[in-house]
Amino acid sequence: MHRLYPEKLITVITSDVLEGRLVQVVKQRGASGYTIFRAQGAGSSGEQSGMLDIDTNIVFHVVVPLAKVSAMLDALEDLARKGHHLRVLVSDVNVLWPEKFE
Amino acid sequence: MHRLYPEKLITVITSDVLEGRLVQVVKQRGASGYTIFRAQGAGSSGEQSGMLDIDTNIVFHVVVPLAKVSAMLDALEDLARKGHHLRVLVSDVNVLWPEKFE
Amino acid sequence: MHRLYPEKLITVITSDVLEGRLVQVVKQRGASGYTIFRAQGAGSSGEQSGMLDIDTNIVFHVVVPLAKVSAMLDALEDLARKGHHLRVLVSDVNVLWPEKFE
Amino acid sequence: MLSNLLIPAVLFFALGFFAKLIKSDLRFPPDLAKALSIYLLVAIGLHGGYELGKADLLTAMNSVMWALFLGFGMPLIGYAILVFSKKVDPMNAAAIAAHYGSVSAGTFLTAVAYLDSLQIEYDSYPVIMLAVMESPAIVVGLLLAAWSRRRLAQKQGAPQAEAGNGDEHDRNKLTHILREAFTNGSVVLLLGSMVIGAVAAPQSMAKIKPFIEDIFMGVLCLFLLEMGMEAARRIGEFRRVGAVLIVFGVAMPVLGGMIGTLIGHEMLGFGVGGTLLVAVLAASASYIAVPPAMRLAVPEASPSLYLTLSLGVTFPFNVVFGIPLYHMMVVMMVGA
Amino acid sequence: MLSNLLIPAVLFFALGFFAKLIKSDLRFPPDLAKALSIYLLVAIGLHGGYELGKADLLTAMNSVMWALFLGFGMPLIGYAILVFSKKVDPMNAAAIAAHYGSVSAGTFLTAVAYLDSLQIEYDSYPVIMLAVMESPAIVVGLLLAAWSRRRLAQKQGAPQAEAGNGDEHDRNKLTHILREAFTNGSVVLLLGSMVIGAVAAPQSMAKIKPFIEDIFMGVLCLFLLEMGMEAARRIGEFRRVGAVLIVFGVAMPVLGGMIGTLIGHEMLGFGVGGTLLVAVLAASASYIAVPPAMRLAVPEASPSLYLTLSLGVTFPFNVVFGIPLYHMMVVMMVGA
Amino acid sequence: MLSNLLIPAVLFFALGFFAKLIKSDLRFPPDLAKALSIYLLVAIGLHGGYELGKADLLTAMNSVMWALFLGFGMPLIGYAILVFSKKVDPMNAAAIAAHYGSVSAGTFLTAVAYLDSLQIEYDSYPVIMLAVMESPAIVVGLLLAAWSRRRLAQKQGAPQAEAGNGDEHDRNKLTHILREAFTNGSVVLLLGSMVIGAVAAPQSMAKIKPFIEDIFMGVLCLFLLEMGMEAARRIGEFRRVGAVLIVFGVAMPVLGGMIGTLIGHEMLGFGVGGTLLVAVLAASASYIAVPPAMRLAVPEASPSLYLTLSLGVTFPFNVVFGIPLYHMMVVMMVGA
Ligand SMILES: Nc1ncnc2c1ncn2[C@@H]1O[C@H](COP(=O)(O)O)[C@@H](O)[C@H]1O
Ligand SMILES: Nc1ncnc2c1ncn2[C@@H]1O[C@H](COP(=O)(O)O)[C@@H](O)[C@H]1O
Ligand SMILES: Nc1ncnc2c1ncn2[C@@H]1O[C@H](COP(=O)(O)O)[C@@H](O)[C@H]1O
Ligand code: NA
Ligand code: NA
Ligand code: NA
Repeated sequence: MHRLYPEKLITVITSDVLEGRLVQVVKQRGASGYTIFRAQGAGSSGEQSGMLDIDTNIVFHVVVPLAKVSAMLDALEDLARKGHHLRVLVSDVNVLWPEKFE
Repeated sequence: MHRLYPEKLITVITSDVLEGRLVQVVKQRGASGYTIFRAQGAGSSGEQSGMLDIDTNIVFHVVVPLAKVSAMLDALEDLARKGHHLRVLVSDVNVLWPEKFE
Repeated sequence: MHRLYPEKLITVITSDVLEGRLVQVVKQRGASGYTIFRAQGAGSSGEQSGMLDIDTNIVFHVVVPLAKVSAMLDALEDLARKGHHLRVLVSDVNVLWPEKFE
Repeated sequence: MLSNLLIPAVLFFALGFFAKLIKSDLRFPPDLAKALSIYLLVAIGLHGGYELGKADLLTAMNSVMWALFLGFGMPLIGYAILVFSKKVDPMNAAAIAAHYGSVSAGTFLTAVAYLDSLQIEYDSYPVIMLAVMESPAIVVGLLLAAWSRRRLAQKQGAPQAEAGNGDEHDRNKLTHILREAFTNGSVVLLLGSMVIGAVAAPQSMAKIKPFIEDIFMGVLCLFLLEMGMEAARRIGEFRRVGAVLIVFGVAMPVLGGMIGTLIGHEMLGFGVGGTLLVAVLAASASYIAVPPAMRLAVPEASPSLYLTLSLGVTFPFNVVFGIPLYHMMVVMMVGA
Repeated sequence: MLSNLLIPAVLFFALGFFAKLIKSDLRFPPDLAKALSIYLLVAIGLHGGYELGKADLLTAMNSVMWALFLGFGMPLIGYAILVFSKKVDPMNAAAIAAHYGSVSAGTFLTAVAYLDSLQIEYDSYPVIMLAVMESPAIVVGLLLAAWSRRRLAQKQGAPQAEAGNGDEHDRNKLTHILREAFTNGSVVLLLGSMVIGAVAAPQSMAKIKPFIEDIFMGVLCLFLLEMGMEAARRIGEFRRVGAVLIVFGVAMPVLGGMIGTLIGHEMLGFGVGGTLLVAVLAASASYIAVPPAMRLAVPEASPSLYLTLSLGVTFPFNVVFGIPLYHMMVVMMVGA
Repeated sequence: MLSNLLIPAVLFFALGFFAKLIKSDLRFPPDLAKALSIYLLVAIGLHGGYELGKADLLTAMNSVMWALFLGFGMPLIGYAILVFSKKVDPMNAAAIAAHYGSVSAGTFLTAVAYLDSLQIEYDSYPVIMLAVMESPAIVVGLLLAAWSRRRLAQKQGAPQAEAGNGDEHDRNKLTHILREAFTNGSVVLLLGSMVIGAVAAPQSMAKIKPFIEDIFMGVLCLFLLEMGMEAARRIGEFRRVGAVLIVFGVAMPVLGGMIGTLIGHEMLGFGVGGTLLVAVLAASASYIAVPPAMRLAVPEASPSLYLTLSLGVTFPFNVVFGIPLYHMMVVMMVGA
């Protein structure tokens, strides 16, 4: 499958309320875009039922070339250092048309 | 990327109706939490339009350390043995702050 | 984990409007099913707020055995050649009960 | 029948059905569909409870008793027919049968709209019966399934792993079954709203009236529009279900309609309107409360079988043909 | 114009716009936005159909004919202007032009609220025209695109792979285009509700009235609140679209308003109210039915171009400035 | 208290609470929950603005002044108590305290339903106060947090990285805080609707009336049903929160009720109804506008602490016990 190119998918699970901040991070670090899912869930801060704004989780996906992963993680660590609850996952993906995700 | 730690993401696709059971499984096997998405879809049991409770799929995500994967899969196989329709995927993820997902 | 079998997860991010076409592709290429999430996002064609049908993204997941990946990607490239905006990711997953995803 | 087809609610059902048939990309947001059914359950409950508060206690008790009779009885009849037909295994028979003991609020409300459009009066007791009929059907469905499961295990010689603990285990199971039947979301919503409607102070109920009455018919239209699409989606499954079961999905409501007519007229002494509503209660099959309960507790049964029958066959049949048919039956019996 | 700004619907549009401008985190749940527009389509349809049932057949036919004329004609004018301007390629011109043949229900309803607030009477025929105008615009848009696509292919010398099969292929394409135009979700919803409104028994329509009339204006306010946010979101795209196109997005509705005024007054003989509504029909651009149809069938065109023009330029212009402007034009012509 | 329990809104709250207690699988679609609260904010805002338009300007100004007093004052009292109790650190104290300066629209509306059911008249000024009270609490909460953060940094010896730029930095921060407080989604919606209600032409407001009045009580019931489930969900967190804080969650509203009663009667000269509403404004804690603001701007504080207190303790306490209790207090003071 020579037409697929390896990149990284960064997944951030956090509160709806932080959507704006994450969008900022993505834009500043030059990702080509992002995708947001609303989700329910539970973790150390209890159940997030999705009913109130404050109770809704977002799952934030950004696909970036390998070269940009580190800067993105730095920015996320900054946010966490200020006290925000984030969960961050990084996984391997292969993209068709890598120029789209530059 | 020395700061990332390998774990596993277990994905379960099934009916909305089983949400409670899956939460139980996750809690009993000591995962740190879970995330739930509502989704539409189609498979061997036809189209799930998401309109009625009975027609809605959930996609259930649990991130666990490698050591806990096996127990979690056992529990899911138990559920399937009782006749419930589950689809289970396991994939590799790397987490920032692994202590969060213990 | 001898009970897990490697397959591929194909993820397509595109407009709600293309749902029908993607379902067709999946059915023609013989996948066992698909899962659809609605999502917001932003990319080269601006913000997709999810408010209007035309403004809503879907994230389309299909799990297929390795043998079927190539045909599926061909079909997606066909769609893109007609001018449709698609983003396509392929990643590794391991499935329990691979016969379900045949 | 023609007059039935001039009721907006029925027409919207037809529109939804038609939209899917012509492969329109008309789509309902999932949360709207769920919101509409929450609204309908609350509105029916409040309305029923309010009527109950003003009702003649003896007739009310009598109605509840006959509702329980229908709720327990119809699944037994359905199970017997299905097992006898040999087209499905006992677990599927139990799950399908349970749906016919319960009721479809959408069908009931369409019947109410039908009566309204013909300006036929009706008693308020059937609303109470509706609220009562969800749980018994679930209970009897689960019991039938448990019984079939045990019989299967015995046949296969090997006692099931879980079936080993004997009596005490069985008692646990029963409590569990009763708990599932009464904590079911729509049962709680319907019965809860009914209690609220019955106990709430009349002057504060007056403030809710516009919400549960004025906009009711419009919400029902939207709901049936969506259900029309759902029903049409099931048509693709007809082949899988097979002709015998499809015949069951039409015959069972007709049988139910006859039993309901008898009970409504002979046992409860209702007029044409009330009797028709009892007939519809007996004839209709649940697609809100029972399917999730079955999916959870009878995982061995196939959802596509019971959903196709309830949503794809019995529901459209009742809405389009059943109601005027039962009306004819009632008129013949009551002689009005 | 001042009086326009005292209409709650317009004010809510402004509030939504303002909220996004000041970067408020105000958010609408996506399914609510979609539910509101389903409600509006159903309510307009039922209302229009009900009026149609009581309408003078000849005037109705005449209105429908002129609606078709507008639906087919406006895109042709728009296409000509756009191709002539040389700012966009033919595919984009076709897709953009299609939007101006269709109508924006939100703009139309704001105009109705405007007339209500000035206590000006209006004819009911424009509602019928509204329902008729969605599909022709889609058809002509798809035809213009097909034609441009073929011309492009011819220019490039090499016939397109798909364009090879000749005549039979073309006929298939046309059926396909017509099917897409009439199975479009909002077209089905609007026309379907209209038919239901026309054929349903009057006494059962009475039961739906509160749902489609009493709460209508409130729902419209919420919808315009949301559309205000949508419109403001598009402002960031203005630079990408360019000044010439933005001028088009303002000039095209003004031209449409003039044509509509002529047709409403001269051809259909309506009063001030009715003529204003026809002007608004001609002036407004679709953002519900046409964009998905174009996205699907004209993938070569850029959604951000046609959405920014329709939602970000023409819609706000019409709601805030256009309606009072067309009112002035109508008054000058009718002389009232 | 008994009469309180016969109000449908309160009963629906109890039903939601009960449903979660018995572990029912009753579920609300998330977008419905959010839609209900958008509706309530818009309806309150329009209603309040409309009243404001007709209000006596002096009394209105006076009410607004006292609303600001409560909005700024209650958090200071709460903060002092919490810091003094030593059960939470200053950052958590600031975040929790902010909630008590703001108001819970759900509690306020339940109090209105309570008054309606007892047929007690009430002034319209408290609605204006409600709309005014969201922002000050957010501002003072953010200021308290900034102050605590700086004190913590000083204690720890090392100046915080961000705290280094001195005065200009502080001024930026303040503007930032004010911006966050006034661009908060629910603040914009509430104040915006209020302005619209005040400036819109009366005859067009009449068209919206059925939407914001007739169906209001029913929507409130659905909303409280959902909030009952939310409140019950928090019970599991009680252990984590600890007894002292739970006592705070009950004592703080009682204190607020007393202060509100004083202000309503002595300072504003309202009757029993109006005074009760002011008491409820002072007693209730926000769960819509303030929590997201705190989560964003005071990330160091734990959401599960402030949400459990506001939603799990104070809200149910107020709805079930608080309102009749404050009523008693008001009656004792007013002497009616
Ligand atoms: N780098 C990215 N990571 C994740 N999702 C993306 C990315 N870029 C674009 N998307 C998604 O793909 C959709 C379409 O992108 P585009 O065609 O560039 O407008 C966007 O609305 C996003 O939801
Ligand atoms: N082990 C896990 N797997 C998947 N999602 C998780 C896990 N733990 C937490 N989450 C998600 O992360 C959100 C925030 O977690 P927390 O900050 O621990 O409350 C939760 O509401 C879940 O949606
Ligand atoms: N090949 C597949 N890829 C992704 N999702 C699938 C696939 N097959 C089934 N699903 C999802 O799993 C659900 C249940 O599948 P089934 O039990 O086969 O009906 C479907 O409704 C889909 O959402
Ligand atoms: Na039945
Ligand atoms: Na037009
Ligand atoms: Na307060």
